[in-house]
Amino acid sequence: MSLLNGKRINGVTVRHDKNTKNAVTTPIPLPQRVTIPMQQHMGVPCKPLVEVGDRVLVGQKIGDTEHLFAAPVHSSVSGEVEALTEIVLPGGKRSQAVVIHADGKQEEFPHKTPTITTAQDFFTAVRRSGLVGLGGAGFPAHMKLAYKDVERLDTLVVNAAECEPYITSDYRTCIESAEDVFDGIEAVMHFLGLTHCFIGIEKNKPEAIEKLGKICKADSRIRVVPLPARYPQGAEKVLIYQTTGRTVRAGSLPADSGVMMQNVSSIAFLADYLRRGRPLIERFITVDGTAVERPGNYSVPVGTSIREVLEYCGGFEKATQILSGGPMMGSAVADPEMPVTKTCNALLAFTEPEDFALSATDCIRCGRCTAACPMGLRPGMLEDAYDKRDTAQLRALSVTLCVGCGSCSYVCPAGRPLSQKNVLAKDLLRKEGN
Amino acid sequence: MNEFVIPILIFVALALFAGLLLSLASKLFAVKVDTRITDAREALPGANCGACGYAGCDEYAAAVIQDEVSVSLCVPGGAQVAEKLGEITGRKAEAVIPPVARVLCGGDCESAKKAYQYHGFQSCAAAAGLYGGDKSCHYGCLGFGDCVKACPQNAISVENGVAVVDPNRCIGCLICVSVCPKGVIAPVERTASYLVLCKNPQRGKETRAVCSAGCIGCKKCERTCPAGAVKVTDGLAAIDPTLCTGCGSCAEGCPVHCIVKL
Amino acid sequence: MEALIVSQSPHRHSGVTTPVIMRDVLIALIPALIASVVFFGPRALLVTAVTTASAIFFEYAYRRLMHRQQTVGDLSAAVTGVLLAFNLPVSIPLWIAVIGSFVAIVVVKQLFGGIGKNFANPAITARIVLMVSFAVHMTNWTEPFAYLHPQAEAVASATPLAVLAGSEGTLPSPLMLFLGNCGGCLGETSALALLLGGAYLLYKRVIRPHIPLAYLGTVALLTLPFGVERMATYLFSGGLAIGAIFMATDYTTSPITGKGKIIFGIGCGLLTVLIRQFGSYPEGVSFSILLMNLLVPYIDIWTAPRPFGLTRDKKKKEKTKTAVEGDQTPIRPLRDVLRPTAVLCVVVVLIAGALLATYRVTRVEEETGLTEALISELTELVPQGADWEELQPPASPENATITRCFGSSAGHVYEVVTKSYGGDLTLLVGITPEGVSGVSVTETSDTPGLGSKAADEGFLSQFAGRKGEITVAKNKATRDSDIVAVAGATISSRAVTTAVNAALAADSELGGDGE
Amino acid sequence: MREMMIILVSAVLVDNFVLTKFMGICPFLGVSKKVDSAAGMGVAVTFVMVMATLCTYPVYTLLLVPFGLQYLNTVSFILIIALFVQLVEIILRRFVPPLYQALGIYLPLITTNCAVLGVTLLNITEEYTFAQSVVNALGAGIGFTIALLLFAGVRRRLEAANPPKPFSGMPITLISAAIVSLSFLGFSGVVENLFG
Amino acid sequence: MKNREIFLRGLLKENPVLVMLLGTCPTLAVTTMALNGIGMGLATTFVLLGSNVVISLLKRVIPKEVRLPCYIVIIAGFVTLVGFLLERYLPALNQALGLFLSLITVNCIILGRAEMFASKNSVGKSALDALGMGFGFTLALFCMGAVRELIGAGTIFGIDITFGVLEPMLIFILPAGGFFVFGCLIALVNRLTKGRAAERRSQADGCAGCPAAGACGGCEEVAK
Repeated sequence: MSLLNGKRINGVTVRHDKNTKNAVTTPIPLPQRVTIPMQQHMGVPCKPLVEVGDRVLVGQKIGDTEHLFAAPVHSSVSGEVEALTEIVLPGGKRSQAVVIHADGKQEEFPHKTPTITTAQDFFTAVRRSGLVGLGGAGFPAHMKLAYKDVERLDTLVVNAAECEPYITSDYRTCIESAEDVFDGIEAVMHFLGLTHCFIGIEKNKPEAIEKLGKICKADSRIRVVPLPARYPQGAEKVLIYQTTGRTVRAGSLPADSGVMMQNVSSIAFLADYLRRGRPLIERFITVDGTAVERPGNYSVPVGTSIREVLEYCGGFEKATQILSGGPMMGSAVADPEMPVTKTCNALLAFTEPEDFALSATDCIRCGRCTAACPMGLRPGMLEDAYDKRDTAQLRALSVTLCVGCGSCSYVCPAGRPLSQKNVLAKDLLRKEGN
Repeated sequence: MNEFVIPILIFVALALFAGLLLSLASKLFAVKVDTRITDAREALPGANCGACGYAGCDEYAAAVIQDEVSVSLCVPGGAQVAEKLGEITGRKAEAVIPPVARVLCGGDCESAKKAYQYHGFQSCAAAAGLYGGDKSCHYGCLGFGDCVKACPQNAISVENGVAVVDPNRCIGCLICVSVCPKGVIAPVERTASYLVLCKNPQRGKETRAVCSAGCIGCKKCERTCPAGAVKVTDGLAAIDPTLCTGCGSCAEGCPVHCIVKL
Repeated sequence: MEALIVSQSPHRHSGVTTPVIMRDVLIALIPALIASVVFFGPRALLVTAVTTASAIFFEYAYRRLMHRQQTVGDLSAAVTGVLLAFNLPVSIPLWIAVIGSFVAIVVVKQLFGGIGKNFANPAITARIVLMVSFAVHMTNWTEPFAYLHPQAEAVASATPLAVLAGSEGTLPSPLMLFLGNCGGCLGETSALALLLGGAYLLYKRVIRPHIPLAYLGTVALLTLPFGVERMATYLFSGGLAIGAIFMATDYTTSPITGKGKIIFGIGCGLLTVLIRQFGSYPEGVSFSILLMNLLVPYIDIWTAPRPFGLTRDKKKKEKTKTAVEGDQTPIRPLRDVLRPTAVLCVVVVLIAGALLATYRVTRVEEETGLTEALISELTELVPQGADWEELQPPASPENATITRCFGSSAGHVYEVVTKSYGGDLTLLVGITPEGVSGVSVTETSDTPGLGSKAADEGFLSQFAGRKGEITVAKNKATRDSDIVAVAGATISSRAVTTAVNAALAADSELGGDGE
Repeated sequence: MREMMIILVSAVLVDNFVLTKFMGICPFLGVSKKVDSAAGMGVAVTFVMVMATLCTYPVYTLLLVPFGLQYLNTVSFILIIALFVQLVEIILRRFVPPLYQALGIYLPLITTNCAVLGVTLLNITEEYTFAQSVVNALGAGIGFTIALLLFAGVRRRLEAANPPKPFSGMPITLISAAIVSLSFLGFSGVVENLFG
Repeated sequence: MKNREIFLRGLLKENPVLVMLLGTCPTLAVTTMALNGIGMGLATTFVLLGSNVVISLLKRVIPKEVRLPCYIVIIAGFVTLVGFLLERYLPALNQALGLFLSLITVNCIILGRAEMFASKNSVGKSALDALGMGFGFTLALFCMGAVRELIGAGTIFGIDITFGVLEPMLIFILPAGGFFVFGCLIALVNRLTKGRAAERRSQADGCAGCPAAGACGGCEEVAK
């Protein structure tokens, strides 16, 4: 971590495994059908606007809700609505989904390029584009713009750190659509009246740093900040601190300290949307892992089943574990028929899970977890407090600050499920009404 | 002689000084303490199980005396604690028969199918966080023993993948009901003789696909029950203990044998 | 394609597990093991093997007996075994080493619940238990390379620390000390081997440098005023090297955060110097580490890391002013005040009266001077001495004071008080015309097990029949006026001798031998 | 002055009242569960020890010795201590409730505390002067408090330990006390040499 | 309760030292030798018997305000009595017990039994209870003394049984050994009485076991 702005933030060194660095993003063949879930974002689920039998075009809105805290969903194929089913989301909740049978014509819906003059227009345009945080969190992008006193925002931080192993989709965005990134930054800074912008990229991506640096030289307000390759560099509070030196106080939003953070792919998509008005209907994902014969970066229409994508890359038969996202924070896939959603930035298939032989033994108080935690918490004591269901102690140790990066479980010599229990501890506090 | 008298005099003086000082002080500075609270606290079992809804016996004792709260809230204490509290506060003790906690799921390892191989750590709450648990049926007991750890009376054990409650150990504090992430544990009257071990409201075809011991809502039990105690509401049978005569015809009739004699 | 494997994130692990760490520690201990075999011969290997094997066996047996998950696989028992072996002299009887392993593994670690649950360092505590229980065996140092010429009878040499603390012996040069060519426990002498091991541990990130640097730094700083050469001797002698690198850095018994480790190291350094400089035990390392182990819970609280972005909001101390109103019932004089006081008086008077009466009955004539017990003791020291009477104690020499003197038909007995290692030492010295007829120690505050050894008959009987000035020799009596000091307790032995000499001088001054 | 220091430091470290002289073990084991209750008990015991010495020493030298009643010292000392402790408790309960809340509950425990009576009797057997016995009482109290706080820290660690069933509770606490008293052995001999 | 029950209870089921955890100070301090253990045990039994009898005699007479001082003076009286007897007839034991002889006054067992039993029961029962508790105490001290002496000094009642082969571990004579043996003995008793003692003892930690429970007001804090 750069020592220039004071406190060194904890973290762990993780093997990068960026094998698909140089794989150019290529589209996969059109699937026969797609299943578009109504809940692909954090917030209120959408309601389907189409019935069985309707004909939909590519990019046509098929689900929305009047709530602000939601992102509309659009069809990624042209075809006929086959069925309205239900799928189980990774967190265990269920969500409605629209199954569309693709007719292969891929007829585009007549998109209008949005005309934007005021910040409010910009806000409604972004909401209409269906854009959510593409880093994996899925926070509706426009919500960050709808902050109560937007004037306090003065800085945009672009997250291109991509500290998860294997994933290179953001890296490819920096290389393949660097101009879009620049235009996107200019648009955001223009409409929100921001004064400067930082792009955080880990040092293990020199070409991206050099390319973006060259392009962004045009605007002096933008600065590319190379950061040490140390997990979890991409965590929101960590990256903001490393690039702008501002500490986001506990329990407050980044916007409270005048900063807005966006993933580099979100910014690139925003630029493309402002030009063509085409909503978010496809994702650039990295497909890799020990079971995949043809690892690489692919652009996949939202709703394609995971099985189809992996079969195309020759990684389905031998896979015993499939992850959606990276090995550190990604979620394991239970049903391969589950569709690829807006928030998925990678699919990894393994012949055998990496931490297969691990079984939990007694904690030896070695302090490695405390040294690894970027949020300065004490995972060992948090686990004790959770085992005793001692909510007062959990609050005293501020478990709510845990960002779930998994560094503690990664380094624990006894293989104890530390970050896993923090998730349950936060549920316990929420159930008790913290 | 004086060698005998003088020490005695010294001690008399000392005793006088002590006696006077002490009795005066204890009288002048006495402090009023409501002894009834301490008596009430003595009467309570002291397990701090919280079944009465208060954070432990001390609070419940104070509540009984000061806020005139009902004397028969102490479930583990049962009737006899209620009586004692009644005497102390002079209020009548209503009879209280604690319910029994029951796990409404019969889907053990053989009958229930698994959606995936769970490799996380042994906790229902943890497994429930991954697609609702490793069982294909979303309403069944996951069998990782969160309730076993939480039960103060060690009345619950996991047998063949499903949690089972031992009725004579269960004191009806119902801590397990709130701990279970799948909400599959429910209070059942102690007098009930038959029980439907399933909570899956899905239609027969879907239930049968995920578990061979799940209630498929075929309404056979509803028809065969002479006392009309069984009612099938949206795909799930339920027995009303007050009407049930314990004849057991519903149990024989059930094609999937998910109705069990207690 | 059967069901996929699903678990919570993260799905990757660093690979560094407890057995891997403990294996690295064992590897780091190999240089010290080689050094111990080089300096002290193959028996060092035997002692290490026995200690480690018994440590592993005790852990295995305990876990089986208590039906608990078997943890022998994590090699922590092996590490404790080896470390304990390095804290024992090479000449240690094997059964004591096995007792040491039992104490370390069962009592200090497993009884508390196994790895991670004990608050005291097993090897250090076991060393102290053995040091206190079998002081002689634990302080029986052998010279390096003594095993090469087995026929020479084993000569007990003093460790550099003991020499520093006062007993005679040549002080090896700091270089020799650094290499390990000096007396001491089998694994602790060679600082070079230990530093090599320490470097390996630092490289493999098994330990962090905070504790060793803070510990050795503090000791160096505190001993610098005595001169660099003296500081080097201090640093490389005794158990400091093994203590700072291997013992103090034991995960379970040292603080978690970096700041905490530094405080821990400084604390250990201070205590080590304090105990080595002033304490009665020559080796201060084990005590200082154990004492700091006790403070670890508090250090962990003081140096807890502050969560990111959490500003220190002053905890508002809610003042619960529970007003307590007095019980204003009127004081009924008779019932409330007089009756209790009267009862108390009666009780006290009764008791005091009874005691007075019984005291008068069982009064023991407290005549000053000689009770039967004292007379029996005196005749023990001066056989056939009869009709004892107390005399005026003669003038006492400068290093001892003669508090009482008794004369009898056959000789005199002098009660002498002199300063010894742990404090005052009082003796009764019987002197007859033939010379010293008997010596008995009435009160010693020397270290139990070490200095107190100078009070048993074996050592005191050497004084019998001596007339002239008595001198103390280390191992063999070279001059005829010599007596052999107790191994490891030279200071106490010398104190007893000065007392006897003082008695002899006082007796001759009293006009020859008794009438 | 040197004499005072020796008494003070030896009472605190070397022959610590709890760990080497074995006095006051009951409250030592009972109250050291929580750090603040340990501190409360420590302060209360030190306060009572010093006050008890202030009361008992003059009674002994002025009343008992002239009349040759030394053998009655136990009875009179314990009477005075009991009287004193109960008085303090009553006054505290009435006038300073928060302090009573924190300290008061330990006061009755102190009357039956061997250390308090032990200190007063020790002052007599060691033939200390009045000033020396007060210093000794102070040292004893501080030593008691240090041992209590040290042990409270250890017991915090014990909460995480899981000893076998028969050893859980008091036996494991006693074994920890054994290790703590072992560490205090290290201080033997330090006092005399420290002050020359 | 039948009389025999009162007496037997004191020996093992409710042994004052190993179960109720009272009187730990003398138990650790004096038991370096089995003989001292027995001596202390008998002296305490004598005082306990005397004080229990006298207190149960006077139980209606002594008013609430001065209860504690009266009890303590009675107990101290008996202790001094024992002191005279020992000084006169067993000087060696007196020398060995030393300060702890007069510390019997504050021994938690005596005040505890006085508060909890003697002040509520008849003289006969109190005497029996005193004997039961006294012998229980002596038994416990004897065990402690025997173990510490055997391992620590290799002697039984002073007779050397190591025949020069076995070497005693001196640590058992030191305070550390005392704590350790005491802990192991309690664990043994827990094991024997199969946990029943464990429940009562966990209470013993709290107010119920504390001798001054009667005298002190709200003692919930101490329990927690």
